[in-house]
Amino acid sequence: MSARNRISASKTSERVAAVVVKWGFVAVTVALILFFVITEPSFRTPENFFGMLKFIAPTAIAGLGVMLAMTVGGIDLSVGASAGFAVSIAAWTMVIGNQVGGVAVSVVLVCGLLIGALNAFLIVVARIPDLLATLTTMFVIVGLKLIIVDGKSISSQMTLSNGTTAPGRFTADFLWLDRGSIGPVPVPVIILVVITVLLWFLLERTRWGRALFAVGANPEAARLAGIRVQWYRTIAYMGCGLLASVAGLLLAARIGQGDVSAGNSLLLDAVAVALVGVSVLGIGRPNAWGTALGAVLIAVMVTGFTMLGLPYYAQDFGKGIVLLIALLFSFTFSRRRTVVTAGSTTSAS
Amino acid sequence: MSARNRISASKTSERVAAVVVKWGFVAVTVALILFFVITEPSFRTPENFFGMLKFIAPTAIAGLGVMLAMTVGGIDLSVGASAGFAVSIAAWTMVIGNQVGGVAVSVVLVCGLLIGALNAFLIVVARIPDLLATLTTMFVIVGLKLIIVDGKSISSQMTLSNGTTAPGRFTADFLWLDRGSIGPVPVPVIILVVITVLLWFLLERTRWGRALFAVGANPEAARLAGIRVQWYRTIAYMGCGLLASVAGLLLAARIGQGDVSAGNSLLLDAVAVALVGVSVLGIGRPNAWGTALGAVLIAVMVTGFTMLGLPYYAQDFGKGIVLLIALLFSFTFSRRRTVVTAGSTTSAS
Amino acid sequence: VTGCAQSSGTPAATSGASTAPTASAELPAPFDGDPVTVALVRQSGAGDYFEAWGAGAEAQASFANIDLQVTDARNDNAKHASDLEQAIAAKPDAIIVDHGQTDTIQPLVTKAVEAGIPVVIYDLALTDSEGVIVTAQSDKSMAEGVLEQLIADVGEGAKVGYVSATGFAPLDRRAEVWDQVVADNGLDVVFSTGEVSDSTASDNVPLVDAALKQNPDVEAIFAPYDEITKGTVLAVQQNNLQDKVKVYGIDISNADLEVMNAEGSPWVATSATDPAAVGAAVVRTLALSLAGELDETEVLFPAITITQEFLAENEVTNVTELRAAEPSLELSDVVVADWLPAVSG
Amino acid sequence: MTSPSLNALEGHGAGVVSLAGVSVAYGSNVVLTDVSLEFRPGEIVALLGANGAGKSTLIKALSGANPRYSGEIRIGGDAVQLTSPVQARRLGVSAVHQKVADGIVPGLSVAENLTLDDLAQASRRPLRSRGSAFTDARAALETLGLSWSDLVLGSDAAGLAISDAQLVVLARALRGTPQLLILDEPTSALTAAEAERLFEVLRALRAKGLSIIYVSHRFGEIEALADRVVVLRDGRVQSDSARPFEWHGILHDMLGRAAELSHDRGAAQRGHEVVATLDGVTLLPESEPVSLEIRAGEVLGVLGLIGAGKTEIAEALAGLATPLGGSLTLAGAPYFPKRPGHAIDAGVVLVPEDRQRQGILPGWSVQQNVTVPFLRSSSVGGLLTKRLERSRAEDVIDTLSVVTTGPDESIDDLSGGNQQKVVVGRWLSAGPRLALLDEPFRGVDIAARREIGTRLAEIAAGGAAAVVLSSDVDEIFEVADRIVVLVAGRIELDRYADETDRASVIGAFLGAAHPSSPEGAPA
Ligand SMILES: Nc1ncnc2c1ncn2[C@@H]1O[C@H](COP(=O)(O)OP(=O)(O)OP(=O)(O)O)[C@@H](O)[C@H]1O
Ligand SMILES: Nc1ncnc2c1ncn2[C@@H]1O[C@H](COP(=O)(O)OP(=O)(O)OP(=O)(O)O)[C@@H](O)[C@H]1O
Ligand SMILES: [Mg+2]
Ligand SMILES: [Mg+2]
Repeated sequence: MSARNRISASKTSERVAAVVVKWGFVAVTVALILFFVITEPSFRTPENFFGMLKFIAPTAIAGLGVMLAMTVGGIDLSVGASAGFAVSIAAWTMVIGNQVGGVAVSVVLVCGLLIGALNAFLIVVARIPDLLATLTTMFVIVGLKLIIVDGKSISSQMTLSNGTTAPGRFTADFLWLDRGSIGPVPVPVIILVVITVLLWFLLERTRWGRALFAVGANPEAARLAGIRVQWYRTIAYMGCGLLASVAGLLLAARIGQGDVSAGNSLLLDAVAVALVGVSVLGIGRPNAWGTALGAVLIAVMVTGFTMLGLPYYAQDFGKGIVLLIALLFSFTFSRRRTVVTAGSTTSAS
Repeated sequence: MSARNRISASKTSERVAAVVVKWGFVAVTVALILFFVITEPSFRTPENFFGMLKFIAPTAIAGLGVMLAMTVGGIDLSVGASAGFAVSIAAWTMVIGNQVGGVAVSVVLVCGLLIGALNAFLIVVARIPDLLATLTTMFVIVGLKLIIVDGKSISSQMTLSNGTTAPGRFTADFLWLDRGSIGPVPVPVIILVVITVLLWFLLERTRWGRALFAVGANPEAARLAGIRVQWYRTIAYMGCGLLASVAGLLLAARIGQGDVSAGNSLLLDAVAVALVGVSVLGIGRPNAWGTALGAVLIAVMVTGFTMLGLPYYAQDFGKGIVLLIALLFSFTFSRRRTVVTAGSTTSAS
Repeated sequence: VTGCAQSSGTPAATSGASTAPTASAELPAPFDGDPVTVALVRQSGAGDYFEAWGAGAEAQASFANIDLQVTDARNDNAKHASDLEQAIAAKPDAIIVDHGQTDTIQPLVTKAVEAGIPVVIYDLALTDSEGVIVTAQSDKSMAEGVLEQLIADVGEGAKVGYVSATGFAPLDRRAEVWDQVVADNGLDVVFSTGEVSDSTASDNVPLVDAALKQNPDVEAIFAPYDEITKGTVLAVQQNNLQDKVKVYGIDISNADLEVMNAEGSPWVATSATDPAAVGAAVVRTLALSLAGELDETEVLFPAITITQEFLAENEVTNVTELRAAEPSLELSDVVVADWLPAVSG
Repeated sequence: MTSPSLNALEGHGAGVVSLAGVSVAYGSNVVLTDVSLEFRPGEIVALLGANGAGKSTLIKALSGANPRYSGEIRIGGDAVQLTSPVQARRLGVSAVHQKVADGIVPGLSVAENLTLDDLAQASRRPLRSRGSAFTDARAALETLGLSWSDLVLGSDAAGLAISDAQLVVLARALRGTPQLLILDEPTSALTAAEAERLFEVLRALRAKGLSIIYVSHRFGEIEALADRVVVLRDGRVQSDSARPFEWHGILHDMLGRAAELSHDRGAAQRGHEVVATLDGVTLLPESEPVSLEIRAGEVLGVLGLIGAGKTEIAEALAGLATPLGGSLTLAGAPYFPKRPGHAIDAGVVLVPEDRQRQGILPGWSVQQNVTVPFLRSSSVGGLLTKRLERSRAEDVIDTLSVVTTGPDESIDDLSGGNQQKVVVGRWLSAGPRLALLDEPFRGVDIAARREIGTRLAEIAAGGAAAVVLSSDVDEIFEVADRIVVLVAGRIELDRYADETDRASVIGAFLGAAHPSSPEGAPA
């Protein structure tokens, strides 16, 4: 048993630093929430609380997708495009294809998996670096979507190229995805929570989750340990595509038509949220709760700043500054590398 | 040389593969140019040739900035924001501050260096991972710009808050940055070529360039080799900020007013161009000519597709497909895996 | 609220400072007590047009003792829906919805009306506007006005180009007028291009540039959105075609006026409302309705066509001067009351 | 040379692993040619060969890590095509590869790293509880006689010192009781005591009927452990001999020329001029200050266990870290190197202990790896000069006989030992005033070790000082004129090599560390 264990010898100051790193980001979020709760009466209503979560749910879900790609050491820049694709495809299926919501959901989810598979193919088989591969997919998917819908937003009663009126419309069951609620909890919030819990469980509690991390942290070690590296990377990108299309479904249900510009603004926020998730809670690797928390912070800022009456551009600035403070807590005040000497001496002798 | 040294005797097949990897991307570009030259008479005029280069110059220059950040193993997501900041600041200096073009250029370049220094500070001193740090800077800079200009485009003759009319305007010397030409060659093209040559020379021929790459390849080994790692990373980010602001100057001179939306769409193209640059010519690391060539490919595609009469959304698709083909040549058919280090997501701990 | 102080640089407030109108009567109920809370739910507040529109609305609101709670979806329709939903949940005294997609906003407007909240919409097409006050600047009249000028300038059967994008409601409405005019006058459309992006003005330059290289003989270009118009003008100048090609745009701002007035500018005519005046008029419509003094349920703000010559003759270089030269832009006799003069301009 | 294949016909019994005509090529470069061998149960086979001979390549083929081999591999009589590490392990072949970094997943806990294979096993329950991982991890450590606290098991494996990381990888390989265990230089990152413990484990496994392939450049270990010695040279089996080993012949087979196993350095040189001093320097947080004189004209060997503070001495002098207390001098003047550049400018160079992390620029050519610390002297007015770069690189390749296609080959394609030669060679090529070498012999073959030793002696003779820091007694005796033994940040002994003997050095070295240790000196 080693006596030279630096972890056990950590000083109080180090422990304080560790607490700051672990909870600093959470503290910033809580402080901001408290501030708005005190200054803005309309902030503290339950409607607002669920409203914020509902508003951020698509971003958070897309962010969770990016997070999944990050577990295997990659990133996915096509999530915004995939979500936008989902919006148009859902609209196309229901409005022009005259199908019910369930069919639209299935079609969209399959498309999401296919986009994920395309990314995986480019990265795993064609060996194109993830940033480049997913950037390319982004262009292709956006272009494909616009070609499919002729660059137009699909709405009910629109005139088709053959002069007839589109037969279908967004069905009520589909719109329920956004407008429904179970008790006081809106459906998108429930979906977000379920996905977060599932991903947390998958990543932290199952061997598949640990294998995903192993692939991301050291693919060669994972390969030598017999983990099917390529398979796990494929799964991660397909999962990411699936989550992006779920985000798109929620957007489609919210917008109620096949808005061509939907999803455009999703990418940067989704990536930001996933990156922030890495640092939140001092975990230092992609994780589900951190990502969700990062999304909540953005929602709180956007809502709170709006209530304060700040113009949109001051909100950008505020977002940057708050992000900065949170990052300073997570990185700058954290100790450098922890050295563990597990015990180079043997115990038996 | 020792007798025990191995001899390399590469087979023909390997040599063919190497040629494909080295020239595949160039071949795609040339093929595309030839196609347009043959099908579109107006494509083959010298005006169009210089026009394309002129149009892509800001993107290419910002891409060269990203490339510089990539040499030290980082990335810069704030280039678009920095360029936009430069546009507004240039307009502010001339129109509201009533200064001449030279002053505006100096102010803008200093701002670019300061933004670069901010990025460097966050990454080097505050130890925030580059993707996160530059994303934060992006938000802060965009917000700051809009606060400075009250969210408005600055144009000459605009009425100021005190009821007077703005005293200045974009001066002719400043506009010369876009509208001037030396012989048949427009000024932006000259600036682009000069910057490309300088960067190529710096990176490939001088010891400072080698040191930058060493920092990117293995910072710890570079530090032990006596290279001032933090210093070189600072330099790279400041250089990137400077180049982004040069891109912004060209945009400002082109638009001729302080368009608030300028620069917004620069980021993705700049990153794409820098990433593509890594793979072009089979070099496998960030490089100046590859980046410039990537930019030219984008210009050729946009111009050619427009002449073919494709709507803008079909162009996105085309861009994606051509990019894909080029990437397949560079990565999939290459024997060795190219290492693209573009941004770390997790902390050093 | 705070935006008011910061918007002092806008033409609206400046004019307010110079020709400060005063009310000739006390504010009636409900404006005579605590501030009336109104949610202004905007699809976008970015860009010169929307900036000025918002500033006008704010100026008028503070005059009428209205606390304007502004949300800006930044062209994200999903956020627009969320904003409206949250606005309804906050139970304000009234809601103004600025722009938006029909299918997105319709159910929420219905919800608001059912919740008893007065709703005013601006430039938004509803399928069911029962109980809603509709205001609009008429895209149709704007496009018709400027295209009339185009036909007058180049005649029937001319070679023309079109730079716009699809998928954006106002642009789609202008496109309908364009298609009609093309058909009626036998125009020869030699190219159609254009896009709306995060940097619309500069991103359209290469597209139009390529189109012009291919069709240098085009006589007129219709670019029905000022950001696109600016990009088009740059491309024309870049090809040295400003003497041969005329550009027709829509909308007006200080920045646009600078471009139109520039030496040899090809931008010969535009059709416009004064966004600040319109923003203020929308707020006035709401105020009159809350005070029970509004009779109509639909208010349209007329557009005027402005030509380069008009600007030169009247030496107009910015929006303030334009307003002076063309007072009808100020909408000073549209939806006003003795207690509620037009404040924006 | 004795031929073991007399028993080949009996080799159809269970547990025999045999290779017939196995070849491996990287691209067009054939590095393993027609290798035929047999490994029987209850046998430890030492695989020897110079750096770049193809040992690791052979092991990768045999363990499924490189499926692109030609020829036949039989396990227990059945011909198999090895396609992946999992499959190899299922067939009873388990390997510990040369690069420890290839075996550790940072970000996962130490316990998870110990049980990493479970992640790939479909038979395992998908749910991972912390408790069961810890139990499994403890069981794995038990095979090496180790017992680590939960705190250590639960912490991030990224923080493991290299020797502990090596133990993790070893413990993992021993799980699930393989038939054939392959160890590629397992002791290069272990201390003598840990190595000795490993040997006991290996002997016990042999008694249980395992066959073991053991790669090492340390002949003492092989003499103590192996039943057979197989020598590879240039990718071919050169000889295959049983006990008693005839070392002279084995060395000749390895190197293609005569060489001696033991190396007589002759009289220890005594330097006089003091180059650098440590004055009251505190090496470790809780240790007393030490003082040390480093003299020109002699090679100083600092011997100490891992954690004794050797690296701290080197880092202080090379400007990597400021010592906790005390001061330094160089050439009689106070010396405060704030960063490695200062030290290099002052003629103080350091060969770092972790080649992969601190030494090599991956993806770069041999030449660029050689010149990276000397960019200024390789350039004229900032412009890099190809000629200067090339001559320096060729110089390094020649003096240390680096096996490579030339200065332009990627460093990644060199064998481990040759990479180490490049790193050592580049630092010595500068004509330093003080050369510090932290564990410089990791993975280098006997010939290269001699060459490095000779270079150090030359450097010392040329009026400079050389310091070798090592945890291996043999290495220290081979190169050092003067020996300093460091224990827990304290100097326990400081003698010229010819004024002391192995017994007292080992006594100082181990005695203080294990006051009650029953173990003898490592072989
Ligand atoms: N990935 C690779 N690509 C090309 N050549 C390689 C590659 N890996 C190894 N080689 C070459 O194969 C030869 C054998 O290497 P190998 O690693 O098997 O040597 P080794 O006997 O294990 O040496 P050491 O004692 O230094 O570990 C070397 O010449 C090496 O340069
Ligand atoms: N008191 C200590 N507590 C915990 N860890 C320690 C302590 N002293 C040293 N270490 C760690 O042990 C490792 C080796 O220590 P150090 O570098 O001082 O030893 P060394 O004698 O150079 O050993 P070697 O170079 O053989 O690893 C380092 O990672 C160091 O940080
Ligand atoms: Mg080896
Ligand atoms: Mg050490």
